[in-house]
Formats: sequence, C-alpha cells, structure tokens
Amino acid sequence: MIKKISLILLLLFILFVFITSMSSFSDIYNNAGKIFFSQNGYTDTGSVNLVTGIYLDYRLFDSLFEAAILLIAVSGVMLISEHTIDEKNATFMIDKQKTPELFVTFSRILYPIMLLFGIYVIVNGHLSPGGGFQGGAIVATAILILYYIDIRKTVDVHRVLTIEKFLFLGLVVISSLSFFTRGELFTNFIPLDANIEYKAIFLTSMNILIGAKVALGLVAIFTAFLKEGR
Amino acid sequence: MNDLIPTLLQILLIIIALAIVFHKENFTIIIYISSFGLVAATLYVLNQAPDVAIAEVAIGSAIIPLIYVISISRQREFIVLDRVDHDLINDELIDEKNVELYQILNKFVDHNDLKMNVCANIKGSDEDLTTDLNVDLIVSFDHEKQKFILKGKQSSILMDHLIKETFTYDYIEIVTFKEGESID
Amino acid sequence: MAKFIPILFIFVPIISAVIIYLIKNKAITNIVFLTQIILIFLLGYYAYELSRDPSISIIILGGWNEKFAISLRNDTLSLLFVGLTIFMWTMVLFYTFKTNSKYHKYLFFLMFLEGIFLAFLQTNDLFNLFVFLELITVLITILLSFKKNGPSLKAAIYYLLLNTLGAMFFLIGIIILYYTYGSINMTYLAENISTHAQKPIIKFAYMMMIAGASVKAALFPLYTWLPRAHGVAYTSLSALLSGLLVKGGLYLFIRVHIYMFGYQTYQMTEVLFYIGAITALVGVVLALSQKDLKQVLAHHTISQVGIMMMGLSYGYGLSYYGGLFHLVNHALFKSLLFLCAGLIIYEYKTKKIYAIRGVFKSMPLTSIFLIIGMLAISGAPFFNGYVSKTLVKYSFKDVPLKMFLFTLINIGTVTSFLKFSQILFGDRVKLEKRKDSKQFISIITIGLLCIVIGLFYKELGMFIFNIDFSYVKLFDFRAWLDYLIYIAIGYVLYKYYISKDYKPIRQIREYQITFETANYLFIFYIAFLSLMMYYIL
Amino acid sequence: MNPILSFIVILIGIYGLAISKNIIKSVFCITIVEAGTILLFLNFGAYEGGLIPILTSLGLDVVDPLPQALMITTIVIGSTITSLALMLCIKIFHHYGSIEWKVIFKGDK
Repeated sequence: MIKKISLILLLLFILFVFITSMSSFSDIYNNAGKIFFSQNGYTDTGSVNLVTGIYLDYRLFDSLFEAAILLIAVSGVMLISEHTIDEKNATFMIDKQKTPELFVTFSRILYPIMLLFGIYVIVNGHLSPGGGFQGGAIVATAILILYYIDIRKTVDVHRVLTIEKFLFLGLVVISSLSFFTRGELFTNFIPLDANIEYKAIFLTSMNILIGAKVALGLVAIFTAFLKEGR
Repeated sequence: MNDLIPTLLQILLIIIALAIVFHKENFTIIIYISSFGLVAATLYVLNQAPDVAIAEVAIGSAIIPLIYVISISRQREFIVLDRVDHDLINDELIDEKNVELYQILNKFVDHNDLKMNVCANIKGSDEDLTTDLNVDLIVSFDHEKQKFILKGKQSSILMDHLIKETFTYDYIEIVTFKEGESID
Repeated sequence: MAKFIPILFIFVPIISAVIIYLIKNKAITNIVFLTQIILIFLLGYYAYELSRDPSISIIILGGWNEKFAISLRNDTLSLLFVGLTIFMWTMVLFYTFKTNSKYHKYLFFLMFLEGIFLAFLQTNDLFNLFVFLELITVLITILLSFKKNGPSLKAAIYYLLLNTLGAMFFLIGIIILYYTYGSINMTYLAENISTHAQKPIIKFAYMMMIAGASVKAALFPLYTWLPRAHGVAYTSLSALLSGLLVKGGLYLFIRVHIYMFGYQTYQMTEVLFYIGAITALVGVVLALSQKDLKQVLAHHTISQVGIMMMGLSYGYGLSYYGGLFHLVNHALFKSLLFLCAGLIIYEYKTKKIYAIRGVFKSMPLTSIFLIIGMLAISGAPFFNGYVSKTLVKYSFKDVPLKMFLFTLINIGTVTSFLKFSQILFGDRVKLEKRKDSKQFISIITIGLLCIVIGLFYKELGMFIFNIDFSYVKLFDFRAWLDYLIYIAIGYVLYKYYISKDYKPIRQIREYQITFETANYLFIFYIAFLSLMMYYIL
Repeated sequence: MNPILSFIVILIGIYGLAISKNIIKSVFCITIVEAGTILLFLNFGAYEGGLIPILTSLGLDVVDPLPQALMITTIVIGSTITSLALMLCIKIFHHYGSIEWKVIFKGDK
C-alpha cells in the first residue's frame, strides 16, 4: 500500500514537472520543419503525400531499418517457436472446433474487398494517405481473414521467411541505385530535375516492395503464433 | 468548440488506459486494447495524421489484438500427451482407471482456470517434447508397477499443485525431471 | 569514394548475415571471417583517409539539407568504438565458430547485430539512433532466448520490456528537442543547444534522454536486467554483451551529455559521479555474494560501468579520458575473463565456484590468461586496468570522500577476485581434452593485448586521444604499496567473512528485484533526476 | 492542454508497469506507453494547427509531416516488440506453469 501511494506521489511529481516545463514550450516552439517540408517537399520528392515523401526519400535509411526490424522479429519469433519434432500424425483435441458458418460467409465477402483496399493503399501511397507499411498491414489482415475460412490452410512460413529476406535485399539494392545515377546514397534514383511524374516510378516500386515485405512479415508472425506448439 | 472533441476523446483514452491497468481479466483487456487503438486512431486523424491512423488501425487494433487473443488462449491450455497403450492389453482395469484419471485431471485443470488439450501420436524424447512442443504433462502406463506415470517439468508450478492434489491416489505416480545446468 | 565507407561498415555484415541465412551451406559460414577481414581493411583505409581529409567525416544520405536529412558522422570516439567492435567480434567469432546446422541462425543474428551496432555508433540523427537502439534490444533478446531454457527465456523478456521502456523515454526527449530546435541532427543540436538550454522544457528532454541511456548502461538503480541477461547467455555472447554492448548505453550517455548538451550546461557532474560511485559499490557488493562463476563476472560489469561513469561524469580532462580508456580496457579484460570462464565451465560441467578446484594444474594455459584478466580487472600495475583506474582518479584525488569510495570499490574488487581465484588451487582433476585451438587464438590475443596496453599506454594515448598520459607512472612505489595493501585487506576480508557465507551475504544473494520493483525504481530515478535538476541545482 | 493529457496516458502506462503482477499485463502497459508517446508527438505536431500534410495544391498550410513519418516507424517497432514479448510469454507459461512475475523468478539463484 505504501508502495502504491508513494508511486502515485512520484508520478504526480513528474507530471507536475512536465506541466511547469510545458509553460515555456509555446515561447520556443519551432516550425522550421513545417516550413521546409511544405515548401520543398513536393518538388524534391515528387510525392503529393508529404509523409510518404519523407519516409521514402528524406529518411529512406530509417525505413530500411524499419523493414529490418520486422525481418529480425519474424525470424526471432519463428526461431523461438520452431521445433524439430515430427508431428505429422499428431491430433489435438481443442483444435477440431469449426468456425461458424456466418463468419465463413462474411469472410469470403470481406476478403477480396480488403485485399483490394490494401493494394490501393500501397499503390497510391504517394497520392493519398497510406503507403507501403499501412497497405502491407491491411493486406496482412486480409490474408489473416483466410484463416477464418479454413484454419488448416496455413502458409509455409519458411518459404515466406526466405522471400522476405530476398525482398529486404531488393530494398537495399533499389535504394542504393541512386549512388550510380546521382552520386548520393539512399534516395530517389531519378535525377532531381526530372519530370515529377517519373519520380513516382521509384516511389511506387518502393511502396510495393515494402508493402509485400510488411504483409509477408505480419502473416509469418501470425502463422508462427497459430502454429506455436502444434 | 473545435478543441472539445479531441479533449473529450483524450479523456476517454485515459479512462480506457485506466481500465486496462486495473482490470483483472485478460480477455476483457483485449477488447479494451482494441478500442484503445481505435480511439487513438481517431485522435491521430484529429491531429491531422491520417497516415499514422491507417497504420494504427491496421496494426494496433486488428493484428496486435488477434495476436493477444492467440497468445492468451495458448496460456489457458494444459497440454497433455496421451501415451497409454490402449490396444496392447485389453485390460478393463486400465480403461476404468484411465477414465478416473481423466476426471481427476479435469478437476485439477478447472481448478486452475485452464483448459485441457489432449494430444496423441507424437514421437520424440520426453525432454524435447516438453521444451520444444510445450507439452505440460505426459501420461503413460507402467505395466509392471500397474501405475499411471505422469511426467512433467520440475520448474512448472502446476506440477507442484498436481502433486499436492494426487498424492492420495495409489495408482498415480508423478515423475518430474529437472532441467540440466547449461554449460555453453 | 572514401567518404562512403561508413555505409559499407553497416551493410557488409548485414548482407553477409542474410547470405548465411539464405544459403544454408556449412561451407558458406566461413564468410564471416572474410567479412571481418574486409571490415578491418576498410577501417584502416578509412582512418588513413580521414586523417588526411577531415571533411569526409560526415555523409548526408540523399544529399538533402543536413538539418532534415539523416547523416552519418565519424569522429575519434566513434572510430574508437568501431575499431573495438570489429576487434571484439573477430575474437568472439574465433571463439565460437562451429559449423552445425542450427548454428547458421545464430551467426545470422550475430552478424546482423554487428552491422546494427556499427550503424548505431556512426549515426548522427537522433531518431535513427532510437531505431537502432530498438533493433539492438530486439536482436539481443533473440540471441538471449536462443537456448530456450527457463532462465534464458525470463532473462530475455525482462531485458526486452525494461529496455523498451527506456527507449520510449529516450523518444520523449527526441520529441521535445525536435519541436524546440526544429531538427534532430545531433551536430546541429550541439551547435545550437545553448540558445534555449536553460528553458525548463529542454531540461525535461535532457532528463528523459539521460534516463533512457541509464537503462541501457545499467546504472544504479536500473541495473537489474544486466546480471540476469549476462549470466545466462552463451559464453561468447556474454563476452560480447559485457565487453561491448553494455557500453552502448555509455556511448549514448557520452553523446547526449557531453557532445550534444555539453557537460557544463546543467552542472550535473556531482550527481552523475555519485550515481556512478553507488553503481560501482552495489555491483561489487553483489559480486562478493555470488556463487556462480558467470554471475560474479556479470555483477562485476555493473561495478566497472560505475567506475567508467565516475570518470566520464567529469566530461573533460584526464578523468574523462581515463573513463574512456577504462571502457576499452574493460572490454578486453572482461571478455578475456568470460571466455576463460566459459572454457572452465565447459570442462568442469558446472558453474559453482565451490565445486571447481584445481584449474591451474589441469588447465594451465587457460588459467594463466585467467590470472592476467584478474590482475587487469583489479588494477595491478603493468596491466591495462591499472592505467585507466589511475587516470579516473586524477580529478578527485584531493577529495577525501570520493577517494574513500574509490578505495572501497578497489578493495571489493580485489576481494571478490580472491574468492574467484580459489578455483585455481587444488589438485589436478581428470578432464577430457578437446582440441579446439581456435578458442585459444582469441584468448591469447586478448590477453597479450591487455599486457601491451598496460605497458605502452603513453604512445596509445597520444595516438588515439592526442592526450598525454604520462601522469600514470609504472614504477610508482605508492601504487604498488596500495595494491599490496588492497590484497592484504581483501585476503583478510575473504578469509574471515566472505568465505564463511554468513547470513547477510546469503540474504544479499537471494534478494530478488522483481520487474515491478525495477519499474518503480525507474520512476524513482526519474523523479530523483528532476528533483535534482529543477529544485536543487 | 492536449500534450499534458497525452503525458498522463504515458504515466498511467508506467504506473501499470510498476503494479502489474503478470507478464501479459506488462506487455499491455508497454503498448499504452507507446501509444501515449505517439499521441504526444502528434499533439506537438498539430500545436500550431494546419491541414493534413497532403499537398493537393501548392501553398497549403499543412502540419509538420516529419513526426508522422517517424511515428509510423514507431508503430511498426512497437508491434514487433509486442509480438516478440508475447511469443516469449507463451514459452514461459509452458515452462513455469504461470506468467506471474513472482512465480517465474521464485527459484532464482
């Protein structure tokens, strides 16, 4: 009890410090980034959606390692859950339950719509809200709906892992192509003064690659959880 | 007026967060976590960040809660590997006691808020099965001693409870094996 | 062309890791040695080019305005760390290299970690730093849980959750800095920090970042994850974690406290010094009570981090460089100790100190290097530990309280290694010899380096830091006498108190800090820092 | 006002971490801390007001897009950490028979 009360007091003290220091925040608020990106963002990156422009161009290095962290986490989750025991004929009592018919029917209707929406979000990442990460997550959700329809139809996780690693190598290669065309690393490989329409080639291809990687990664994580200990 | 809705939603978010912290039942918390994600996503949109909101809705309130569901339901399982040879000897005594054993186990599992998941037909050494495949208990029948032998990990607290509950039955013997000290 | 070598530092190990994973061939795992050779050549070439043309130290990725783009920057500090990283990884790979089927996955994570750690050292962007911090956390968690037994799993989850919380606090600091300076480029921030530095909100950001770095660096009272994690991992991984990766937190601390904010901005020297001293004392006391060979070494890492912190807190002069030098030296002798202990544990098949006897007669070569490591860590003259410990003392040699604390820490270290050295005595034990000369290559190299640094520290100091280390004298009668007195006191302490295993020692050993308490201590630490920063200083 | 409310969410998460008895509760609380941090970042971003950072026509007054790009990264990082922690959690449950912190650290040392 003493612990809880002292905890609350300490937290209130930290909150008090934060509130008192917030009063000086509005004096020194700095909007340099806002001005810079709204003036140069479109012409530099060729992306209407400034967020996509940032994570695919100004901060492509971050996004590469964001893809890497997903790759590592998927391999790690698989590593922790995998086993060498032969369990081909194994039967589990609980897993024989059937999904209700209503769910299955709805899932069948929902699945293509979600897939389409995900692909739309990926491909139009530079024009409207969305992009590789978000679209990839939506596609992953769509694929997960398939598990409602038939739980036994799981993907081969090891193949997914291999494909994912190739996609990561592809990402590294495409993002470093700019070194040969422009002499700068990790940016759009199409020259700066080129038509803005052409820059979309890079943006779209990167979005598709990232989307595929994220979707595969999330599906692999989910499948690893589903198969864990089975 | 413009600030009212975001402020109200933030207060709602705080309430949900408090509910998550103080609620005891894990399955209920998943619903809260999902709605926490949705409210947070709405707030992201109100803070002019639709991209982040899409990411949050897809990941934070769809995939992550699903993983939580699977993870928690896996933590409610008590996996029992059945290795009793039913076919070799058609001894009625074994079957009778087997049924009784399963009733005991069921009672024990209910007592601990778990679900029993019985599996069969898996080959492999006991230690590999328990470490890699999460088998909690291996049931087999020793014909010489005429006893059921239940094997499990010594580190598991459930085995301690099981020993306490079953030491009165003379046809059940519990064997626990210790994890070796790792020398790598 | 030489400008882009830092990128290669990052991607050569990562790509070799992915190749090892994709081509599941036993022969292909030898690629790791090729990678290390390439990295060593690149480092030599880059250091040479950098000394001729300092302008190549910064790469702006994408060539955008440097205020908003990610850039990589190398200076003496980061190059020192890069060199240390490559050296340590080479040694550990020699020690641990096998070609079995499960092993290529271990190598995949290990090599990926090398690339990420090198990236972490070189990046000049705060958010990028955060991403690498999280990646390092995730990778170490996976490597820790590789054994899949109980202790390693719980160590892994403890490590993951506590360090994630620390990284989240670091992120809060980044947020505030971005909105007040308009950039998260560390060079830009270092140049402009003085404009708003006295505003309370910037103090808040500083505090959050120091708290985040403290979790990574395992300072008191946030050290609780370290002994669990370092005690249960594979020996090679323990050597890496204790020798190098725990310094990631100190590196973060140096970057934030000294490079970005400047050490005299907030006058935190005294506070940080005492935090370091308490860390060192607690580490020593805990190490004295342990019975497990690896746990003793893991707890000593805490105390040595404390000593480094005592030096680094000054931020300038010989003490600061002493702290940095101690960081390098600790990487060497701690990994040496861990690797030797790993061999002993493998041969004796137990970790208990009281169960191992007669190492000197049955494993002479290993025990010679074990003795070198023990002499180095306890600060005997002619070894590298002596040099850096003497340097750390420089700034507070006239302050009695601080000297008293430092002497206590030294006596504790000597005592616990007297306890440790009991495994050497006794009769010969029959052991089955295994023929793995590769492991001895790494042990011999590190051991000899300990002695070489202990003898030629002046030249090294001039070469790396451009600082004169001649304050330290090898033939200093006072230092010799001090060391002998420490040994005498330590022996008495060991003989009449520690070896009896009295009740207080048992209680210290068995006392558990649970995860909730660790978080409570974390909150307490932040409240303490804010109290210090806002109301006392 | 809004940044302070976001900070309260973070503090609630930390409070939960300091009183949570089992692992899964701690993972929930980490999620809360993370969402609070993201919200704090975006609150600051919209501090001066502005429109969604999509330049449908030039010269719009948009909010700062950089934090949004950073936050997407943070969400992905958070999800990976959650999934890793939950997988460890399952393994720990089947090893110790419980996910209470007290129980799993009982037999230490």
